[in-house]
Amino acid sequence: MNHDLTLLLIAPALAAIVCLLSRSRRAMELANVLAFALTVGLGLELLRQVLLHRVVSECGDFLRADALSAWMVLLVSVVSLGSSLYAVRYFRRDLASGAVTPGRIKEFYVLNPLFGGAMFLVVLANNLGVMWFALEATALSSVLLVALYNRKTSLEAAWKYIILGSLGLALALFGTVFTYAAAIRHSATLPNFNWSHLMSMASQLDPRMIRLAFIFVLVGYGAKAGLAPMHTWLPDAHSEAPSPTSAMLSGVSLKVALYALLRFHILTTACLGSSFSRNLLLVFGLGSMCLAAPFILVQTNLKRLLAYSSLEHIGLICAGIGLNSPLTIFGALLHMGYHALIKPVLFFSAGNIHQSRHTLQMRLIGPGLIRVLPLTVLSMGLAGAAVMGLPPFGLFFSEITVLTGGFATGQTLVSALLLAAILASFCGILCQLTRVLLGTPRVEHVSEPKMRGEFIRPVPPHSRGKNSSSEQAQVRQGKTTEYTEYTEESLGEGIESPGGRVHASGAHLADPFRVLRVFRGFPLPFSRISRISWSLTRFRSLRFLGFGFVSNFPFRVSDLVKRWWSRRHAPVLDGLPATGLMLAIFLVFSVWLPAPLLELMRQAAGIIGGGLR
Amino acid sequence: MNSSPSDFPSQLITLLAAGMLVIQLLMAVQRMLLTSIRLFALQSLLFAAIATVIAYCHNAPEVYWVVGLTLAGKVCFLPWLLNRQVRRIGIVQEIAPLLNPSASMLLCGAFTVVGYLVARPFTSLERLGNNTLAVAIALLLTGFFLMLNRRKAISQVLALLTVENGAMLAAVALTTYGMPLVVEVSMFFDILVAVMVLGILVYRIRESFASMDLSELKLLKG
Amino acid sequence: MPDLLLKLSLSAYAFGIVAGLAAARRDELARLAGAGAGLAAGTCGVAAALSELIGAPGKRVAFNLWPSLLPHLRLGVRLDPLGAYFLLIVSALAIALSLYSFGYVRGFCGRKSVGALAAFFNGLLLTTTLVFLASNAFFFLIAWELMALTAYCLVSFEHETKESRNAGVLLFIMSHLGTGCLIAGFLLLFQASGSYEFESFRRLGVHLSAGRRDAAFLLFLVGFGVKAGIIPLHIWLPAAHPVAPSHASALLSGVLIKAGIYGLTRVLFEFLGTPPNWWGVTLLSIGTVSALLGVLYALMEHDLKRLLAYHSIENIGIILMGLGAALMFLHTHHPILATFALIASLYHTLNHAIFKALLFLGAGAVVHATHTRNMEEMGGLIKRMPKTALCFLVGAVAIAALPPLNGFVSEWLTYQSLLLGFGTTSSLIRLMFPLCGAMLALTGALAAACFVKAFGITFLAQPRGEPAAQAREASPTMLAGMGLLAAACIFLGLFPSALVRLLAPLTLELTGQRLALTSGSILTNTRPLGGTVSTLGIALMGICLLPIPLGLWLVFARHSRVRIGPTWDCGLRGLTPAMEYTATGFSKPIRMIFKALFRPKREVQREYDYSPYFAKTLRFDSHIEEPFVRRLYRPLNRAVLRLSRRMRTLQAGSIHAYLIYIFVTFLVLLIFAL
Amino acid sequence: MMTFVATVAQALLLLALAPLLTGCIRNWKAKLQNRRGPRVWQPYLDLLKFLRKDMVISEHASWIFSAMPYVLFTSTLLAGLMVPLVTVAAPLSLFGGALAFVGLLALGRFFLALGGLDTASAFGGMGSSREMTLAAIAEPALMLAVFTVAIQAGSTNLSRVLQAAQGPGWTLLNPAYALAFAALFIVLLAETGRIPIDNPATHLELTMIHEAMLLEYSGRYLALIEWSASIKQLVLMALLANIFFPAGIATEMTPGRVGFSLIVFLGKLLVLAGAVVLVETTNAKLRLFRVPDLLGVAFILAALALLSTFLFQ
Repeated sequence: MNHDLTLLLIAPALAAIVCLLSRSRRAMELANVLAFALTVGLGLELLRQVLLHRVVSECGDFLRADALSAWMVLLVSVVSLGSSLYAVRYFRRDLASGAVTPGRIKEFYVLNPLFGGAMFLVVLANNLGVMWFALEATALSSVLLVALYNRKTSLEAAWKYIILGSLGLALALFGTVFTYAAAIRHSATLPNFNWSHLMSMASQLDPRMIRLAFIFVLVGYGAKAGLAPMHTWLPDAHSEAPSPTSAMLSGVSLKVALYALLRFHILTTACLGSSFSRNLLLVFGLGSMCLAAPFILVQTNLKRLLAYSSLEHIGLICAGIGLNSPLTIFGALLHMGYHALIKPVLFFSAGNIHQSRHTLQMRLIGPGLIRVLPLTVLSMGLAGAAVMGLPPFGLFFSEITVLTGGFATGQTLVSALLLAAILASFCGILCQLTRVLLGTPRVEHVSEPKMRGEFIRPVPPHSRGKNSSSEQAQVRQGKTTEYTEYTEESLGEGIESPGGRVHASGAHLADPFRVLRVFRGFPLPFSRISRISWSLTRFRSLRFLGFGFVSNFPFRVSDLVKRWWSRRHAPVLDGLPATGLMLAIFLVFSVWLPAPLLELMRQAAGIIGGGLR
Repeated sequence: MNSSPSDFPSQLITLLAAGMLVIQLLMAVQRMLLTSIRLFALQSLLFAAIATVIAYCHNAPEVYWVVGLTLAGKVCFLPWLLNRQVRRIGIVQEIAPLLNPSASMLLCGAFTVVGYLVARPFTSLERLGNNTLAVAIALLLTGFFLMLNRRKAISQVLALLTVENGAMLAAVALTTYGMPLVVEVSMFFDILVAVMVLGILVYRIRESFASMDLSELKLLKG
Repeated sequence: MPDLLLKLSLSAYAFGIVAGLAAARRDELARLAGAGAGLAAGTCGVAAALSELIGAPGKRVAFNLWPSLLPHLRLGVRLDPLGAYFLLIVSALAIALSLYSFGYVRGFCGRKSVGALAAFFNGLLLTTTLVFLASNAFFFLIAWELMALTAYCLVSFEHETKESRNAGVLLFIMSHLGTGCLIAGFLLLFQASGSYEFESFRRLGVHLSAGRRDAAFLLFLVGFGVKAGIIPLHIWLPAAHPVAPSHASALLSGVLIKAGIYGLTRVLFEFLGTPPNWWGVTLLSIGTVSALLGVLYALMEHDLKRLLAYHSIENIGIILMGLGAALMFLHTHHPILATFALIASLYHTLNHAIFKALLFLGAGAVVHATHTRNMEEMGGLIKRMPKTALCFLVGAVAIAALPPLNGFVSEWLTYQSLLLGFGTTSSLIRLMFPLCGAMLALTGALAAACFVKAFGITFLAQPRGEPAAQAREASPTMLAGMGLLAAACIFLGLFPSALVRLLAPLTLELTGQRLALTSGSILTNTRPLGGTVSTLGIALMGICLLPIPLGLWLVFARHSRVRIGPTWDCGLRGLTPAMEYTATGFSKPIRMIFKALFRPKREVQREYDYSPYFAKTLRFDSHIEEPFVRRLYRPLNRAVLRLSRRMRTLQAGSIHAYLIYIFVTFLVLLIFAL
Repeated sequence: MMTFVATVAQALLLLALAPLLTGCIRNWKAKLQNRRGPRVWQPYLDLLKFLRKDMVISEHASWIFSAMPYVLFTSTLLAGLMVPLVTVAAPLSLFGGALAFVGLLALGRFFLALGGLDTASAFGGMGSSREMTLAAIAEPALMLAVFTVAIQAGSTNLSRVLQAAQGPGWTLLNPAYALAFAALFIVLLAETGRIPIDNPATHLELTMIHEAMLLEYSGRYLALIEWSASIKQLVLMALLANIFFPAGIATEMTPGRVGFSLIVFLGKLLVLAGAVVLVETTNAKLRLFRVPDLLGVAFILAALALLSTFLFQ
């Protein structure tokens, strides 16, 4: 007897409980990462089983996984793992800079696995009502994550997210009820509300009721999936959430909602024949794509830009399914996967940028970010190129697959429109990213904040003063309004470059234990190194007092260690490992798709396409 | 076991459903927040009454669960929670809708008509009462409108809850016994958590914005 | 054998990319690796191409680059004559450019990442090669996009300047819009054939309805035309080519835009079948307009590299004239003439690649030495950089289509094909041929004028600025690169038969004809004695005639002396560089004559003390804006932005508005969809 | 062997005849203007004088400056060898027809213009600029006229054109030819730097075109340049004379035919020279920016010629 599916739900739940009970942040981090690592493993196991048995069900058919669910499980687990890995360093830095309180971080670590777990439940639940419940649960668990920073804007975003999302879900509830009603018509007893059961009696469902239900569900789940014009919460929530959550929202949460919609789509198609629901999906998909392009073109906020790009991609996926040929559905699923893998990279990079520049306004970030954060820019650039649909990145393949399918089935005009929309948003993203990433920075800012050197090295007080005064002088000069605005903001937050590094290390000087805490979560050898080097730096502070000879020898060693480390790991920026991991996974899958995955997607496409190949 | 529309339980259900709609319309013109909350509680009570009628007349003991949950949750707990929140935050009671009462009344009437029009093809599918589905859809549309028409965060939450009531009514009307129990329970649970989460948000918004006026939430544009 | 050579070549490029990235921190190593890889790859590529073009028609080289990622995607590489010919072009340039780059990139050492430059450069070479070798449309599109991507990287390489950032974006956007058209075009073909393989597209035109065929033609014309830089889709070209590092500019202008020609040739001659007449007419007209406007705008430039970039537009126009004529001949079922015109345009393709690369390399050496692209600050460089000057002069003579160099040969072929076209039809259309010929003549003469200006202002007379006076000769490897290309210009000019023979398998494949146009060193057109030329003969004869003036010298002027004196300055106190004719001045008559076209904006500011005749300072500012930019692109851009901004107000921030959107959508769906 | 002899003979003819033609034109022009004018053979004496004189070379000049006269001279002479003068078969006709002819003239002009720019003098640059401009706008008319003829003959090979003209199909009154001739005549004026386009006799700096480029040349370089200018003029006139009036040209290489042909050729040249002189004396020099109008007329004429081949075929 297998408990794969149950475990998939239990692992995150357990992690949430652990986080709730635990006081150690490290334990919380570990719980999150482990739980999702476990789910990745379970997802792979599920993949194997689904390929073997086609359908896996547990708990008396309460949980059921076919190829489509398995595909979603894989995506959700990988993205969740990535973002929980990223969250570790992200929140440590946030904590160090004072952007969040430990309580909030705990909130994150409790809610994050719940969010992930709820998504698992969505894709595994067989009962459509439970699926609805799970989707509501994803909304409820993520809304506090969106509001995590407790800024005015994030509260606003959270409010819009929850209100519009709940309203959508209320509509979806109506739709669910109607579907149930359509099923109940022919059975005297309480029918089974499982999707698989409904599918088996699809031809007996009441067609008018199903039609009505699909409209409700389309608007309802469509709102959650971010289809235009129900998408309005999307840019707000995605841009205001902390980056790991943005990644989850954009990477998988949208797709999970779309998954729910797809289940109804499959049902409707089976009941009504193909054209009704697919045409609606096509219209909404195309609408979303067309709407996204102009917003991308004139966007000023980096994360909102990414959010609109998600809108475009979700539109493409939706339209691909709406085109309803085996190839387009396959392409749409592939697109789902690639987009789920690459969007987190973008949001992680945006998070890195946000943390070091303390703004997401692109005119303040750029130009010339490449000089300031070369590695982040690299990941952002690669991911940006991917998300624009350039080869050799996977999204190009999936887009072309969708288009090919569209053309092959003779839906030339619609496919051409699709192509035009893709091109339009390409132009927007390219312009925006070039403007931000390339060029010469207006002011020299902090370099890529490396973990060790920068945080550890204490700075003599007099240089501190000098730096901040020069900073103030710069503010007073304030050549351009933008610049002034930027520095003022940075002063307000008290942790900003150019004096930013100084502020931070100054704080550490006052509270050495805090520094230790920053490093506490590292794998053992490294944390030890950091500890050692901290103790050595204290000697160095003696040197400022005139005791240079005392610390002369040990300092050489520590410098050596540090130099060795920085040569090996200097580019390792906070959050970059997770970013790099996701990027690597994406790149690998871009050039190499293992056969089981292909088979899985083919099966999933078969499920969506109904009788199609 | 279709009940003919003329038998007593059915008529009773129709009456109660109409009552829900009337309460909804009252909420549309109501200016005081606390009264609105009470109206909502009343509406939920009516719904519980419908469920009781069903459970009793159709001999469906599991529907008592629904009754119980509704009574506990929607009639008692949620109004209490919202009430407490209102008092704790000290919100100004005035709701200040965007449209004036007569206009909103008119619109709500229009929405009710739309609801009837939409539900007309499905009247034959209803198992209980006359036009309960139409009432449910009308509840949805007017609830939607209520959300549109309210500036205050809490009143939007209330509107959302009435929409949920509509959904429950639709469930009962179309399926006799409501949804499967697991769904009912999870729905109830969801709503509960939703209101709590919304409460937290309302509290935080109140803290940050120093007001509950949603029209001030316009920082995120473009 | 070509199989192995091809694989070697591709892997050498790949090695160049990897090594460049790996040696990102070590400039010297990266320099060596990048140049070495390019050199090796180019050599192998040339060998592979030649063995395909010369060797006996045996089994085609075809292999998969990478195991298939998707079921319908095959990364197939295939070497057929057309591909081999373009492979020859790119590989030949790769050799020269890599040699050059070894010396050239030293200028970037310490300032920019030489490793990245090497990687991008080899990447561009690799992707361009793959474009020519792709055996199916999917892979072609991948290579095509990658080519645009690497080109973007190279153009934006010096991204510190706004100019180069904007140019990169413009390049990429235009190119991508073109790619969109290509995708649509290929998908139209796919619709008919059900496969992406080029093999399945062969002669597909007959299976397409006329409307689809025309749509496909237009899509391909726009798609490839953007890349080729035809007017009015050219605006990215003069912006992008100059700002790249010079060896990259040479590659962009020499090969990249030829990818458009390659695509057009492939699609029009292989896939779409017998063309309707208007295709040829369109192509011919576009070619003529591009040629003429290209050279006119080039004349107005005083940025050396921009000038060259505009000349690329001109030469693409000339190539397209040949292609257009060939299409018209195909329409009237004159395959031999079509073959002849095709040979003309393909010959010019190679020629342009070579002399344009040479000129860009020369310009690069000059820019490298003087740190400016503005010709008005150059001058007198022939004394400081004599070898560079000589190479540039060879390129200039070649591009001006003067005998006996290669530009002349291909233009001669183009003229001949246009003249031959007159007899192919009796409709009024045939007047197009000589008229286009006349325009080609105008183009050629203007190009000569332009290169008198370019060479004269840059290299002759006194230096106009301090950097020009301090310039130093280019490094030996740079000179070697230029020398190779100059030698190629001369070789291709004097021995056209060599190339015409190479083209035979190609034309056999595309039009089913094989033409022997040469007898000895004499090049003839398709008719016996219809027209002949022998550049070798001209050159030899010229050398034979040279004794006459030399003999005159010996006979009469043995005792005369040569004095070095100042240039006559009207009796003023001495000639300053400021008195020299400037590039702007040089092109002034043409600017005046074509005023209606250029609509120059001029601005004169003068300051004087007491009389306007004694100006203290004079500032003259004249600039020209292309009508396409002014009338088409800028308004379009503005309109799109305005629309986008207006759309943006939809996301007004008010939750009530958002609720209304949902509500309205919902109601509409309820009412209409139910 | 025959070709070799013909080549040498034609080269000698060109070299010898060219200054004479220049002399004639100058002399007749003076006569028409009621001056005595230089002697007809004065150009020979000038050339001899220039050849013997010392040279002054600008200090700014480079090797381009010195190479230019040789390139110009050789290319002009080469072009001349491609044009049939007294026999139908030009010695180098296989090496290139009308297109190579135009190309070689352009090559000479290219270097001439570079030579003008090389000395850092403003006049040289001005001359180069104007020369290249005018040549450019004269080129389409020239080509179109050549095309008209070439299309009629079915070849761009000049000997072949003349051979075709010997056939029965050719008529003097062909409107296409008449128009093409008119066009080419205007082009001739432009190419040889004649009034109303350029004044060969002026040394007023601001009106000079051709002369401006030569301002820094002296001695044997000047001689070579002047000589090649004369040759170019001769060759262009020969082209006009022989293509449009092919009567009397020798089709075989017998001495008698060749001698007769030579006399006819000289006669035709003199008539053309007379026409040039007439135009020169009866017209004033045009402003520089009026010249394009004139050349435009030439282009239109050539286009009409082309159109008439279409209409009257």
